[in-house]
Amino acid sequence: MSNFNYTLFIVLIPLAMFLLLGLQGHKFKKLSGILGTTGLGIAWILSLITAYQYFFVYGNVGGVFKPMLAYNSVWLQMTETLHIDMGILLDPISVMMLVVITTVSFMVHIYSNGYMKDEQGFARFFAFLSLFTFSMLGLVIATNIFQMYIFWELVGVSSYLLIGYYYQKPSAVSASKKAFIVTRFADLGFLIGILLLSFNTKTFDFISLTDIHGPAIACGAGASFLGLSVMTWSLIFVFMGGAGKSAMFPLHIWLPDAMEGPTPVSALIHAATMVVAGVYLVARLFPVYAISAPQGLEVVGYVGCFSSLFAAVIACTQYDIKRVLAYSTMSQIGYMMVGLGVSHYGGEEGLGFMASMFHLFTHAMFKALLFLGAGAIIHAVHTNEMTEMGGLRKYLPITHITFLIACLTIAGIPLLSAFFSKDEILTAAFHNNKLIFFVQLFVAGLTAFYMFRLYFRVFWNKEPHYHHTPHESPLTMTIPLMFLAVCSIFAGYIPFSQFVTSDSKPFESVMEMGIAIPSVVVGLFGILIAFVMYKKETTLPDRISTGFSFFYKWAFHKFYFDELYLFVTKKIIFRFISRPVAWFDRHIVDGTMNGISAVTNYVSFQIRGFQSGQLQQYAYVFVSGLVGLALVILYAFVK
Amino acid sequence: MNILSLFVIIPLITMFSLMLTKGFKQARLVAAIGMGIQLIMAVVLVFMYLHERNTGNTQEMVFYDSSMWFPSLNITYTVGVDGIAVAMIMLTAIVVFAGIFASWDVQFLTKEFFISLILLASGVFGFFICLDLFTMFLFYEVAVIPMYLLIGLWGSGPKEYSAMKLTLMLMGGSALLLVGLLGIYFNSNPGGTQLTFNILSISKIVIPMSAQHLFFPLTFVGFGVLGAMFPLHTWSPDGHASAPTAVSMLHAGVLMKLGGYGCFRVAMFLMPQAAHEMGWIFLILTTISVVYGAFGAIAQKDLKYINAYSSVSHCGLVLFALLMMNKTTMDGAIIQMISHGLMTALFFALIGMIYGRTHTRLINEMGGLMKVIPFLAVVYVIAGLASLGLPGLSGFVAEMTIFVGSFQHPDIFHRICTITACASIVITAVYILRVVGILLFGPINNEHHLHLTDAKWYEKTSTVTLVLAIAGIGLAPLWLSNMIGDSLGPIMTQLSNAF
Amino acid sequence: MGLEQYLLMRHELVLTLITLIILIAELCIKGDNSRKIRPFAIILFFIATVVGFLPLGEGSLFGGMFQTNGMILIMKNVLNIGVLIIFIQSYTWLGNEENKIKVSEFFLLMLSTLIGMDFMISSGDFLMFYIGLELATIPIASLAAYERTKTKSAEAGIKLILSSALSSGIMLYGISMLYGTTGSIYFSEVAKSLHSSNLQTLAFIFFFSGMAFKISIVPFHLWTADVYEGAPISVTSYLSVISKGAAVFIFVIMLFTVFRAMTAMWQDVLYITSVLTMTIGNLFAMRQKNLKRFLAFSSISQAGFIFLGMIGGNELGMTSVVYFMLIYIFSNLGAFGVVSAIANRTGKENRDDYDGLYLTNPKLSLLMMIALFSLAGIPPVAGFFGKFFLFTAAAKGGFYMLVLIGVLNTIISLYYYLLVVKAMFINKSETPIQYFKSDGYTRLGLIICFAGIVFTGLFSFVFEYIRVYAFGV
Amino acid sequence: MTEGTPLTYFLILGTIMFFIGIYGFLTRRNLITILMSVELILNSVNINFVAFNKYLYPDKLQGHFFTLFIIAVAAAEAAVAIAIIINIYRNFNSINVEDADEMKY
Amino acid sequence: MSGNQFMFYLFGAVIVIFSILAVTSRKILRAAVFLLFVLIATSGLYFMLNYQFLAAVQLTLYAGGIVVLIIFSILLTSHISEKFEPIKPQKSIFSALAAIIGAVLCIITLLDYNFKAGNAIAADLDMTVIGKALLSYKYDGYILPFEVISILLLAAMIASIVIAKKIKK
Repeated sequence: MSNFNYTLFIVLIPLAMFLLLGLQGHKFKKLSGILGTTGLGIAWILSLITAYQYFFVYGNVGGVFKPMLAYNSVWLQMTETLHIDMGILLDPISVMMLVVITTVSFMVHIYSNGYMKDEQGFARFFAFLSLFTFSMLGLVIATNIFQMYIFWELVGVSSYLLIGYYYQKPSAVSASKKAFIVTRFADLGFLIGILLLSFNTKTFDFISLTDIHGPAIACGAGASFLGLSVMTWSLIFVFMGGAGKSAMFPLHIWLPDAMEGPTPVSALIHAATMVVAGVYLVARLFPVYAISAPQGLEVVGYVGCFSSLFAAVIACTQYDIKRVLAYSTMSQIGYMMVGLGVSHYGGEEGLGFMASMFHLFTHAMFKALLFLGAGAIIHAVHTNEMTEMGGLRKYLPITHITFLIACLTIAGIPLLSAFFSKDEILTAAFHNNKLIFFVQLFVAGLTAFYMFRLYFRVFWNKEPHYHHTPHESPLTMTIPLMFLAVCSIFAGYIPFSQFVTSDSKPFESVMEMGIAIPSVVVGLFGILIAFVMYKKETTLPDRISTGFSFFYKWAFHKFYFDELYLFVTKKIIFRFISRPVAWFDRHIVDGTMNGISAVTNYVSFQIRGFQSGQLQQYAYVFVSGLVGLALVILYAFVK
Repeated sequence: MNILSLFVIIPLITMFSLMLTKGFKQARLVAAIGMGIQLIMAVVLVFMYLHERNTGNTQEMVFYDSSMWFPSLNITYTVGVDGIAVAMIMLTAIVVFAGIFASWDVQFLTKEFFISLILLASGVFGFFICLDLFTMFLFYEVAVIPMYLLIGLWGSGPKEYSAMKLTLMLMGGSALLLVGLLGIYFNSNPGGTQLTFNILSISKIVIPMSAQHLFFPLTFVGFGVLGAMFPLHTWSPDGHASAPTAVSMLHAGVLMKLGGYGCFRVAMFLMPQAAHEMGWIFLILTTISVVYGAFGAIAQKDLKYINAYSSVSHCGLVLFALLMMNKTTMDGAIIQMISHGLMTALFFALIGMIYGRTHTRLINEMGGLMKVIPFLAVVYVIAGLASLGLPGLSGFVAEMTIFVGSFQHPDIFHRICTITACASIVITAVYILRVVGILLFGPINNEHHLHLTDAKWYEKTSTVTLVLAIAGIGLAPLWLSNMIGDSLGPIMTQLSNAF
Repeated sequence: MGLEQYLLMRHELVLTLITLIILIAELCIKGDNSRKIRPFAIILFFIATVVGFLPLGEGSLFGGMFQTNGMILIMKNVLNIGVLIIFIQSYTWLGNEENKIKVSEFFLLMLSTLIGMDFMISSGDFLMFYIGLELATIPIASLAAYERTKTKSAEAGIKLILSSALSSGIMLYGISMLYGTTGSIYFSEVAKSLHSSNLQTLAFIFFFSGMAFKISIVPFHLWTADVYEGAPISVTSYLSVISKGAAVFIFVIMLFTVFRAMTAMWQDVLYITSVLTMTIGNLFAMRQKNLKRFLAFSSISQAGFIFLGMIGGNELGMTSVVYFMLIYIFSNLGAFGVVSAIANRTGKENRDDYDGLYLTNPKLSLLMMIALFSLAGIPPVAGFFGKFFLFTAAAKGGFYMLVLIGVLNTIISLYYYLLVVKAMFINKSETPIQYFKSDGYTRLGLIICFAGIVFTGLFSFVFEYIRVYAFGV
Repeated sequence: MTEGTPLTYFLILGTIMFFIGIYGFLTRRNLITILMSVELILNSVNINFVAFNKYLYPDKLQGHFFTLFIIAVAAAEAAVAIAIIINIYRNFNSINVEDADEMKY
Repeated sequence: MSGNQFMFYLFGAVIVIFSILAVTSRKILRAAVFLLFVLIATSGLYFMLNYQFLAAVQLTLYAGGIVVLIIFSILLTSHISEKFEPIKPQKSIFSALAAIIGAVLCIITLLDYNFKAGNAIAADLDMTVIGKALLSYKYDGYILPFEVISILLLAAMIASIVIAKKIKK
């Protein structure tokens, strides 16, 4: 075994950066960007080294990638068996995630140096970015589910802070609030899931939990509740947490609003890393899901499937480019969920798992690219609305090319990375669940359509009147674009099944042409439609939208989910629970207390007549009191 | 002399020195020095305690000392601490220290203010070091009564009403408590002759069940009033809202903990059988407290009210955890007390500081303060995050310990209560974020607030002390948890024998 | 029966001697110099108080009509302390122009009532008891009417004398029936012949109502407030602590010795009346604006608490009753002392007049607060200990419900005590009572009270000392 | 001597007189008449004492002496009471008990 | 009906009737005179019971002393011809009710009780016995109350003086 102690620094460097920049950032001014970037760069290099050492040097023991504890110490002892550790678990998926996170984060850091240049709170931005990176890294290397939960929450908070970066903008504030509360609600499910799980298995530890021969998985056959085993329930609850973070239906509503944050943040958090935490969570517990709670896994699959369709449909109608991308993210994560949902445990049966992780990996690259590209566009034209854009290709050449690459990638054009990953998800779906397969195929088409709708609207189409000529971004911004474009192109060639599989045993994956071809065709078809509709300015889109006016309206309004939530929170919770509770407290509970004193006062006032100042009345009370007392004592207390 | 007695003597000396001071500058300096020494003593005590334990002292209470006071009634002045008491003393010392600095600006009758404040503190310290029911009760009341003047004289809003209500309700609690204590006393030696108030001695015997059925509820409710148990919590919102900064801090931060600590140390420790039999009633009430307080907080407009209801919720969680009656939850309950003590003190400190600048506590009348008073705003956010249970801050440790522990209870009723209580973490998030959003973020909506000044050095001292403590517990909870956990042995034995 | 045995009557003899000395001195002092009698009387009485503390055995004289023991001695000493404080406190008031012609009479009457009380406490039969009681009452009535130009004072006097005449008449009727059923007026013989027949129960209740009148127990209390308000403050404090204290002492002795056989019955009586007393006293006290009247009702409610100590019938109860009375003397005299200091200076007696007092007269306010807290039973001042032990005594007898009612009543009482505290500390006033410096005697009196309030509780030897001599049913 | 008249007759007579006195105390307006009612009460007690002594315990004279002392005390009490009443008369110019209600509630 | 019985009924009737008259008469001086009759009748009872000394004291101190005192004070404070206003019926009814209930309660309880006359021999009642008892300090001796009551009388005297004393101008 190798000494992986240095991995600790991957986590600690961002933390140190956060503390440094957070507490003393105002003294560094512009330097803070460079500091933060440098720190992340070191972490990135360390991650790459870790990946190399794990995958190629030490990790593979006898054909299996063993999980390794690089570091572990007890953080909080709860019961004899349940203790929260803080540690670093290295196994294929965590190492992969380390690479993904540090890569994207590093790129975003570089990019932000340019993008955020003129912002106030420059240091604060980098501090938060570091905090986020730290939390996200902590999440992926968690050795136990509770450590994961801890960093999960931290991730949520950093996301909150970053979404609310423009804290003077009310929309940003409410978006950040919404994001936090919705995910918090989901985390409640996560927490309950953890409680149930840990109660049954008596452990938080991932290694013992996912040990397929271990006692934890065997617990699955335990007592049942409403037809599902307790284990299944607990995993469904856990998935609720994942669904919240990963913006799965119906907990997705925070994600589009989260685009209020600065664009690099959207790229890092709300596209590449944090939102896949849910996927990662399910993948982490995959053996438990697959063996003990297959129904739970089905739920994951269906939720993912529906979310991806749902999001894709909405994406087709949105005009805010970041929102389109946000729904696209949601849709793509749906894919990943589907991949997990249709997977089984072990070997080739675990194709879906592998594919899902693969897609996660490629998605991180191209989606970050898309967002950063979008950021560059916004940077150039100072608007998010695609209706106010057009013909940008000649002003922003680098952005244009990299954006096109990303669009092609997401559309699943062969030889680009997402083609491979998406294709494998579809393959796995095809073998396990035909319904999901066809839906996903359709979504693939939709994806291509809405991405190219965006592409054509922005880079081609009619050029509106710009206030000032858009210009290409500085190098600090274009370098990450180019780097990520390269990644998007070539990431697909990594033989993923050799490294990341459901049972950590490498296997050979083969491409099934019977599935690859239809998906490509569907993708191309989508591009074609988009080309027809949006290459030049036509009335076609309007006509179509009026043709399907009802459906279009619903989709445009995101199926009124925001309104529904608003109704639930504002009307039900605030007006029908909180207000009444507050009222009840003031008037009933407090009223009772005040009432007691009021009654006392009243009585006190009423009986003052006894003290009339009249001697004879006193005597009368005296005598009648005496007689009364005598009567009571003699006759009421019968001896 | 016993080191523990110093915790009462130092405040007394400080109070006497305060009487001799002239002018508010001297007074606050003396107070700060006195309570600074107290804080140092508390730290020393922690180390001494840990040293004792490490050197193999396995007594239930260390630094135990007992001297007779009223021989004929066997009332003694008995002191002794275990890990829990040490932790509570530490908490108190921190909060009082922070409280002194938070009230650096008090210039109206400064001397009297600090004397009352320190008198209150000495009551709290005395309560925690004592092991004799009589002296505990004495200190308990000593701690409660200065509240009246503190709120009435230096408070704001409907202070007279609130002060009266608070005092009377707390005294009402202590009325029930008194009967409970007497009941325990007269049942403290079945068959024997010598009755005792000594907790340790009483814990060795089994109080007859008929007595327990009568006195457990009395004692529990008695302490529960101070612990803001539903529906006896209504002193809390008004009281806190009207109290001056340091008093809110001390009261919510420390005094309310006397309730939880008392429930734990007296009601449950001495009457475990009744705790088992009757716990469910209070469990329902505390579960309601937890959720109810949180919902109540959402609808409030005044910062202090929000925090007061939040305290109801959090303190409800303390009692809730105690009633779950296993080692983990008890551990969690104590940590929750400390955690809540620190963060609510921080909250009140900040609210006071903000109020001192903006002269309003209605959140709707403020906005965008982050821009003008970034330090306070950031600390406010930290406090908020601690309150909603962010990992790395103390609240998380406490809540999670409680939830995990509670869930170990196999009974379905307890499970339902647990899950209901868990739901509070979402509601907490809602109201905390609501406040933060309105208060600190967004545009500045009141032009008077454009030129506020940020925290002064003493305000920074006050808040940073608390933040450090919160983060310290949040980041490295193990030592605290172990210190508490080691001391839970006797009560756990009591409770498990009670089955 | 040797002469030295008469030393058992030391208290009474010394007091009588002082009375005579003052009487003679009064004859010797001419005209306007009568004020000089004040320090003279105070010093004499101080000597008497000290003499009272000399150790003494127990025994009985006059064929059992006079009896004394350690407990009785303590009781007398407690009363002496109280009277000494009252003498000191009334120094200033007696110096007023209108009072100067009857200074020595004030002392004479006070001392003679004290003699009456001492005889009453020491009495071994109903006759001595009755005469002692009357001796303790009749002169007080005239003292209540002492300020004869004030209508309130006259009204207080007539209300006191007539009500007390009625009550002693009723009490005598009860005593006559006790005599009829037991054949004796001697306590020891009565105790042997009691057997809880209806007639004896009735007799007890008649007797009780007379005692209850003196202790101000509801419903026999109505005279209290008016008399307290109308009488001069010194007399009011005398009535509220000394008269009441003496009655409490003899009553507790009689309950525990004479009526021992009827314990179950008188426990019922005490139960009912103490609940009524605490509650009604509190309810009335809540609304009082005049501080003397306010303290009157507060003392009524305190009387209810005292019953809590008696009801258990145990030696702890007797200890705590005596102990409580001692503390009560300090606390109540402290409160009355402040009221009288202010009234002498400004003539103001209402609560509203006290607004903002702390800012002008901090020491007086603090003492008042401490005294009120002591009355309310707030630690660490002595009242807490007193009340706590009363409750303990009741709880020992198993009267938990009564204790609960009692402690709930302390909350109401706390409410109105806090109202005064609020007036002094919190309320603002346009025209606060101006700062003034009290003279030495006033301050001395207040300091004694302060020391008593603070230290009586904290130092347990007082309690333990009383405890040694206490006895139960 | 006492034959033919049972003790209870005396006692009933005493009781009736006692309560007549009480009634008088409760109803008369004039302070002096109230004082007279008190004398009635005391007198009825005296009858009780004397009767008990005579009928039941004639060997000792306790009731007899008690009565003696009650009479003496009653005289003293009446003297002081009358002094106060006269003082009231000076202050209020009336000895109506209902006028003496300056202090109440 | 023996003479004794007759005497008892006579005195009893006088006492009851004049008591009632004394507390109801609307002329104050008459009331005082009725009271005098009651007191005299009471002393008659004492005579009847052979307590001559007591009866004499009753006559001199009570009838002679107190009533005279009362009549003096009446003369000082009232007009003889003045008639009281009638009592409010409410007041008189309630007072009567209380008195009657009390009386009935007492009488029932008294009758309920079984008084047993001892067979003790009646003590001799000549003046020497009374005088010795009054001056005896042994059991059943009354020197102490005798002395104390002297203090009481002294105090009462001073008390009266205090009230009556006038400020010298």
